[in-house]
Amino acid sequence: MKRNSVFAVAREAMRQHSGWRRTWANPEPKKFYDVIIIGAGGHGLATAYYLGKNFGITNVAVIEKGWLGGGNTGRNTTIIRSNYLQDPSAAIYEKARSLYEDLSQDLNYNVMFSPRGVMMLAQTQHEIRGYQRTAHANSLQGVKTEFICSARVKELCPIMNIDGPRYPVLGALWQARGGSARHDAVAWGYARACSDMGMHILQKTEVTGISQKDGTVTGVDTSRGQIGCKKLGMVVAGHASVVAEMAGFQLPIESVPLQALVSEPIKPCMDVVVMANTVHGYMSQSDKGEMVIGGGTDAYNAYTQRGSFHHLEETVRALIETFPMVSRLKMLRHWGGIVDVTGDRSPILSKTPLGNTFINCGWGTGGFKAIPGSGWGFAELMAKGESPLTAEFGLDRFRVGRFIDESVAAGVAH
Amino acid sequence: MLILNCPYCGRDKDETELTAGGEAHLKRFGPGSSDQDFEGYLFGRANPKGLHFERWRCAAGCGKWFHAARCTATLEIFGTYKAQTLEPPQVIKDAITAKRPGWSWRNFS
Amino acid sequence: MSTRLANYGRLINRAKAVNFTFNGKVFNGFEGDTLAASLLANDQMLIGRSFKYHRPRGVVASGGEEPNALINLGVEGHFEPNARATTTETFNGLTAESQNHFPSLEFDIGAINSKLARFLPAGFYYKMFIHPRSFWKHIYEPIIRKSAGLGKAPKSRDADKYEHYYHFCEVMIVGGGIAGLQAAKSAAATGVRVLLVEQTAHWGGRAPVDGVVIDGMPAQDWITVTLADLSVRDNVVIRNRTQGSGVYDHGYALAYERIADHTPGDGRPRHRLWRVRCKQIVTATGGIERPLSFAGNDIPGVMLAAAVRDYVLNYGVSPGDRTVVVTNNDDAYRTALTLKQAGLEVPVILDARAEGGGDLMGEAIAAGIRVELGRGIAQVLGGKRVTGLQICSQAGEGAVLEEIGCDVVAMSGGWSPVVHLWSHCGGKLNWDADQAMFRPDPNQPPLGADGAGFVRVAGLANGHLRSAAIVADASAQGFAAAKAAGGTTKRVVLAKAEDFEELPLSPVWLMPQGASYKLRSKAWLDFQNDVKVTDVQLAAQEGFESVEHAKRYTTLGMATDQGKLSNINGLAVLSKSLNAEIPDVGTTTFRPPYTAISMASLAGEARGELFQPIRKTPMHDWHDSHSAEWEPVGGWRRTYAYVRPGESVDQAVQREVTNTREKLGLLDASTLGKIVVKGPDAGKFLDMMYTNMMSSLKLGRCRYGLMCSENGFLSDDGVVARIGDQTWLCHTTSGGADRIHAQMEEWLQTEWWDWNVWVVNITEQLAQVAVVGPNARKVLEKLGGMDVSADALPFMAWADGKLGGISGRVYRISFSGELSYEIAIPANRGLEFWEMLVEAGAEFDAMPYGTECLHIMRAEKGFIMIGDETDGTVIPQDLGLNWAISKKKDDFLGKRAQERMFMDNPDRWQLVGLETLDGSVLEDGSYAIATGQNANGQTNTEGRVTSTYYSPTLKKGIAMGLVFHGPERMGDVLSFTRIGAAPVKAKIVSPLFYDPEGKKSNV
Amino acid sequence: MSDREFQGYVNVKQDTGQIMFTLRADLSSTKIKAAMKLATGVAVPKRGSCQVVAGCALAWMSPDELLVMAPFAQAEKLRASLDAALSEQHVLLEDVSDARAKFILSGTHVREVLAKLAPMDTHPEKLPVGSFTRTRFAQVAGAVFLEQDDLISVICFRSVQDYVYALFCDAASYGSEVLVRE
Ligand SMILES: Cc1cc2nc3c(=O)[nH]c(=O)nc-3n(C[C@H](O)[C@H](O)[C@H](O)COP(=O)(O)OP(=O)(O)OC[C@H]3O[C@@H](n4cnc5c(N)ncnc54)[C@H](O)[C@@H]3O)c2cc1C
Ligand SMILES: NC(=O)c1ccc[n+]([C@@H]2O[C@H](COP(=O)([O-])OP(=O)(O)OC[C@H]3O[C@@H](n4cnc5c(N)ncnc54)[C@H](O)[C@@H]3O)[C@@H](O)[C@H]2O)c1
Ligand SMILES: Cc1cc2nc3c(=O)[nH]c(=O)nc-3n(C[C@H](O)[C@H](O)[C@H](O)COP(=O)(O)O)c2cc1C
Ligand SMILES: [Zn+2]
Repeated sequence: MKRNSVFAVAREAMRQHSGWRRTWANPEPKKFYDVIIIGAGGHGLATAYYLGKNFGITNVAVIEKGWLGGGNTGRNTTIIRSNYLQDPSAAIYEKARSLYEDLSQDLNYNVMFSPRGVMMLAQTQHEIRGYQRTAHANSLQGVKTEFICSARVKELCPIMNIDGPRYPVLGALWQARGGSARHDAVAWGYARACSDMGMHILQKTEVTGISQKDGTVTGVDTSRGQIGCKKLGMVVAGHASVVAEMAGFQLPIESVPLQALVSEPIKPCMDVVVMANTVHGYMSQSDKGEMVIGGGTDAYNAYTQRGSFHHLEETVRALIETFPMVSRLKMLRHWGGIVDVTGDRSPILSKTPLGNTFINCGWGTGGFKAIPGSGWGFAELMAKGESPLTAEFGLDRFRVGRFIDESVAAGVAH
Repeated sequence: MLILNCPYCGRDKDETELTAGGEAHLKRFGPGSSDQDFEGYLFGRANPKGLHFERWRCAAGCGKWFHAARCTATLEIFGTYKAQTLEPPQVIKDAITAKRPGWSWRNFS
Repeated sequence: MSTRLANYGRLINRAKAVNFTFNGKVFNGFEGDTLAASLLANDQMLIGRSFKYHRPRGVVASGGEEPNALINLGVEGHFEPNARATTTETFNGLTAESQNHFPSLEFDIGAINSKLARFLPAGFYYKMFIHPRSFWKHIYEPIIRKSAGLGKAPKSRDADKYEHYYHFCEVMIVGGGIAGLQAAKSAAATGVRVLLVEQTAHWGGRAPVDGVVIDGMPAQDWITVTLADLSVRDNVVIRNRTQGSGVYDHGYALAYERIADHTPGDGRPRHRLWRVRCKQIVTATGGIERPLSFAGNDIPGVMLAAAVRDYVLNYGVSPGDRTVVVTNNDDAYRTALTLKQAGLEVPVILDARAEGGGDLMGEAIAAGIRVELGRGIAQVLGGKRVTGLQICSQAGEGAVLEEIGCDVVAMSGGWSPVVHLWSHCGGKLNWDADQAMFRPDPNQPPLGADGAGFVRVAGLANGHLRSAAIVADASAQGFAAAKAAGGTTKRVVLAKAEDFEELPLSPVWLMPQGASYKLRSKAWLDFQNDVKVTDVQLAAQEGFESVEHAKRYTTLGMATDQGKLSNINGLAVLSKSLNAEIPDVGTTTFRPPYTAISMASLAGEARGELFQPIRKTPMHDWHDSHSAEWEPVGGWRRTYAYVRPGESVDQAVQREVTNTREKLGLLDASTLGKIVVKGPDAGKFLDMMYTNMMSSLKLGRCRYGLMCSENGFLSDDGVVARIGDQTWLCHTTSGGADRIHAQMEEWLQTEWWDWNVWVVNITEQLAQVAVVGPNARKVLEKLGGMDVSADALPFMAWADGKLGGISGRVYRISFSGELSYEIAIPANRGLEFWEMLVEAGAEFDAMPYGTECLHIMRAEKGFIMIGDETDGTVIPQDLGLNWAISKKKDDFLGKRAQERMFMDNPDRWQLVGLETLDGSVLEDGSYAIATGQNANGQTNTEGRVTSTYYSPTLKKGIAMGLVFHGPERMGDVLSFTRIGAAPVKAKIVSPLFYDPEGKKSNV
Repeated sequence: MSDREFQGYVNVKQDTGQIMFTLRADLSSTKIKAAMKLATGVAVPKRGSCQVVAGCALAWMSPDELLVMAPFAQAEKLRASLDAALSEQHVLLEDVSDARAKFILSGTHVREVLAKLAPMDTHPEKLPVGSFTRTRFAQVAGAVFLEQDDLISVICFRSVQDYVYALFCDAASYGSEVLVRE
């Protein structure tokens, strides 16, 4: 594969860009792979990438029913942060965040990781205490965060209304090296790198069944025929329960729509990512100028990638209260994804009741930021049977009562 | 934006007047039950892509809990019924069969 | 030059001139103009700059599909960026500014990007700026970000008002063209309720400009008659300036009414968002004309053919003196004929079809217009304005046959039905190869609650191009919708329309067919986002084969027009590159809103005062007028502290604590949840709800109780009083009342429905005041009316009676460790009672106190607080509350959960008191540092602070926390984190810091 | 509570002259029905409606809940007769007069003002005079009683009465007429 660089672009500019090759191959499926990953979202692709890069496992297929990156990876609000409260979460999200720092170089593909800073507003006494607690926890977890005062909030984000009157901003948890990235490019960059290693990304190929022998997986049925494998990773987010059922087990997961919207593009006016959990809305400005806005999930199961309209109304009213200028903008487009929410709102990276079969799901409303770390840890789990990054995220926790509950820090988890 | 008919007050209720309550017909397991049963009760969820039975409360309304048979993929409603039952009533089952012959959900079919 | 004609202008009122400014210059127009029409009338063709290359941009369309003519509209509280000049009605005093240029519209430095275009192909970001790493953050990204966006960011607060409206009907019809009007007529005749919305200020759509005749009348007359007919019907609601914005599940639809955009400041709401619920929707949304892809098609002066016609006929504006028409279909001939009739020059019609068109072509030739068949445009000439063009053969590679001068190019690539609303909720499309368009597939409609289709499409939107077919289709669709929605009449209302015979178009996706790379790299698809034919081809070459990938890689169709002009052409280029059929490549997903709608309309009335309800206690206003520092608690506002002049909030809190401990404090406790539980099975029920045994509580007595979730975690606490043989009153936390009440109802309705228990939430019926401190009894005795002595009313008892003439219930309970009474009185007398206490208490040094004082006092006593000591992961056992967990009961909510391995575990952190060695206050949320690190390199911990305060009573920092094996480690010293400072040492002590024997409360 | 009034294109007025009781009881029981009729002189209303006799109103809240409303003057007498009539039954009767606030909307366009805030079909055929229903006004729960075609009473919780009053005043303000039915 041709290396990307400014020189490559300049050279190609002189010959009508005729030298650019495919970003990833479009191969025919083989009969058998050492590892099959179901789901070519960010997590599936990153898993495949680190299987190859860290463990030399390259006879891998990533099977995708639609177009790669078209699931939640392609429709999220791209907030990246690692200021989580609980140790296991902080570990995997910080691993991810630190990998994001060098991802463009590692993949030779600009994923536009933009550490512009993420702030989570404290608008009640309770939130102040929650975020201060997180700041303390982070200081021991190797995660750089700080609790900042409202004057500093205003300085970092001048368009914000910090005076209330309803919910004056009392301070914020600030992670300066949090930010965002170009979501599609993350999927494309990983896909390109996987394809380079000879892995197969099989798009428009739906897994419809899972075959097993003596309690161990042997392969998958797909819309393009049967494909065998030694090990299987299920990384299908909103469809986790559907695929798990093919393998004969049930998950502590509910699939619900989560929505986002963008405004029309305006000149830069906001350099940071802001999450306001009391009023429930969050916003950042993309490199193109739209305000990217998200809010809450639907309360009932659905697989529609749409969601109910009133959530958008709630989100927008919250944002107008927080950023009065939003009132005079227009909503350009809104859309939804299907997020996989677990019983304790934390992800599952685990062995399963089926032999040689692993599952990575439950990232719910907040897994984009985790993609590199999750891929790293899950690849290790699949290759070696265990990983310190994933150890606490096993399915067993729901049976024994060992939850990883992040909601305690007054937070939503985007 | 769902609209469901509340079987108690008889009104068509907008989704924003209702509270969703998750999967219906879960059996409660208390002290003495196995870890597995208890885990299933608290966390194991059918979460199907298709026909589902779920609980709703007529929150900004008569306040009553009721059940709905709904498709999670098309959002079609097959019927709503009162919550004081361990199993969907036959009329609901028939209504589903008319549209989705051969259906099954957990132990019901 | 573009100018106002002396004739024509069916939509303008020449008697009413209006003045407006553009970039500071004063222009005039007429009432009824759109801003685009007014600007063109003043020869202002250049209106803005494109997104990426800052290319000059002028008006290309005449409606909501406009990608180019976007402006900063209005000032201050009425400012709006990215307003479309084509859908902005001109009014007196309007101010507009062009966007996305520096320093000026005419001279824009950013236009250098255009010169660099070849270095900035689709996806160039992804391939560049990779090395060195730090350059991205510090150099590249800031530059990219700086050039982002189009309109200015608004600065002032919105000065307008907005509202919502819920509308119910059987049939909603979107689009007020002849199809929509006819569908409405047909549906209305069945008697069902019909809502008809039209986004523009005018009815009738394209028909009047296209010379259609219906029922023997000119279209305009038919429209007038039809509207009159509809307006008098009770069952019809019609609205113009109202866009059908989105179609959602179960017959929900949004309509966006722009009430006062053209009359700002007249006191009416600016926008109204209609939240429609209907049984059937008919979308009669017409069509959008397609541009053609030829080099230079983005130069100002290149316009859609129908738009050129609209400007002439609707507004009496001629976009130019010499217009070349380029087309692949008959409809554009109408434009040539119109221009000719208006006395303007049409040097040539270039028809890409080798065989040409039908009757309309004949008319054009008869009118003396030169028609060239099989011809196209090699390249348009000009910079900020068209100056001419080069003609080539459509079949060739662009060899120039002739150069011709002109100032407008009217292009038409055929029509695409507006299928957006059909598609929003899942309606599928068919490819109609003959007409080269996507049309709704009637067999795959969006499905409603009953599983049947609930959207139908009528007219041009349904793929019918000829008026006869359009009105026939509309009659049928309107009728079918009404029938499906319960309409009863059997009569279909028919109409008959006539227009010219037309020959089919011949699809042209690239002009000329074999255009060279150089030409293709100047052939625009997405005018706003600067996506050219070569960009889509590059995407295909690089493997972005899915149309969704190509969209995201090139940004095609992601601009403010959402690809209304560009998508179909881009899609065709993509399919060609992939050697695939157009329907196999498919479209991108259509998402609401149809065109952008104001954020403010989404919020509706919920702004300012009405942003969210504030729950107020009966004494709220008193607190407000006594300098309460507010704290939001579960929808309520509670007083955090009453800050006196010259005091800091902290000082106020200290004062309140000391005064309450030493003298007398008054707390408004009205927000406390109060739930009455009654019935033969009420005791049994409460034994399930609480971890304690409540059935055994004696009449007249109170007991502190705990509630857990089924998952075992502590969720609420409060005092329960037995107030009757079968009746209990449960107090909950302020934030918990509604939740606990709902949970009780839920268990009773869905699990134990055979138990005889009634529950009523009486939280708001009662005001509650805590009278706390050594002087508490004195002040109550002063009020008089009942015996509140220790004998008559011992600790943890309650009694009914009168105090100061007001009936109430008095509880001897204490959350502060002081002598304390909580008194519940009817809410309507709450304020009176409170003021009475303040007055009577004056001689005992009564002072009101707030929540922070309450928190400190309870912490001094080691009482837990839900939300501080608990966070959803804590079980009562962690907090040393085993005494409140009944061992006798077989079952209660959370019992089974607490038996699981990780709950029934001695290693769980447990509640202790903490005291720093130096008396300082531990930081909120601080963690106790243990030795070593875990497998992920994180420092180990052995506990954390749950509450921490400076105790004015003990004059030092006190804290509570959860610590590994804490209660067994009394006296151990731990090291606690501080932010930005070295850890601090604290000793494990009993959490009972103050009056451990409880002597003060039990007097 | 205050007596406040706003004149817009619909009039909004607070009504503080009412007492209210909540009754939890099985409304399908004939004993309960008889007892209520005896105590109040009003028949237990049908689902979704409210019955008024001589100023005393019984409103259907749910299959096991009634709202009893009467003028202040009748408070003590009514309470006594209710207690007496229901003493043998498994019921829960609570005074909620202070927990609720009531507003009266009057004018030709009352339904329209209601429709700005409540997600329900206010067409006279769907919500005839005599209807009583619980719903939502913007962000809070409430109840609606269609007393007459041009007179609606709305009931909400006491703590949010200022919000609800402001909501209706805003919706009724001149200039914001929708006039779907003129
Ligand atoms: C609106 C929205 C906003 C969000 N905002 C944020 C945010 O700001 N920050 C953040 O960190 N996270 C955010 N998230 C969450 C984040 O998007 C997800 O957690 C993350 O993208 C999940 O990635 P994934 O690879 O697991 O799943 P996906 O990207 O969904 O990939 C799963 C893939 O599996 C495929 N698949 C499913 N079933 C099958 C089958 N049977 N056969 C083959 N393939 C199959 C799907 O087609 C899909 O491509 C947001 C999510 C949404 C919806
Ligand atoms: N012969 C041809 O090639 C050709 C091509 C195009 C148009 N036409 C003519 O156009 C007319 C088509 O009639 P029609 O009624 O189907 O379409 P129309 O375009 O005349 O009317 C559609 C109406 O819907 C409105 N609309 C569109 N989207 C809307 C939305 N989301 N919300 C509210 N309003 C919306 C438009 O403003 C327009 O007034 C006929 O007169 C036909 O002759 C002919
Ligand atoms: C971070 C982000 C920014 C986006 N910006 C735009 C935008 O500028 N214009 C646009 O049309 N869509 C934008 N979208 C939305 C996409 O067009 C699309 O709706 C979304 O990826 C979901 O896909 P779908 O609508 O095809 O289902 C954006 C999406 C994301 C996640
Ligand atoms: Zn109901």
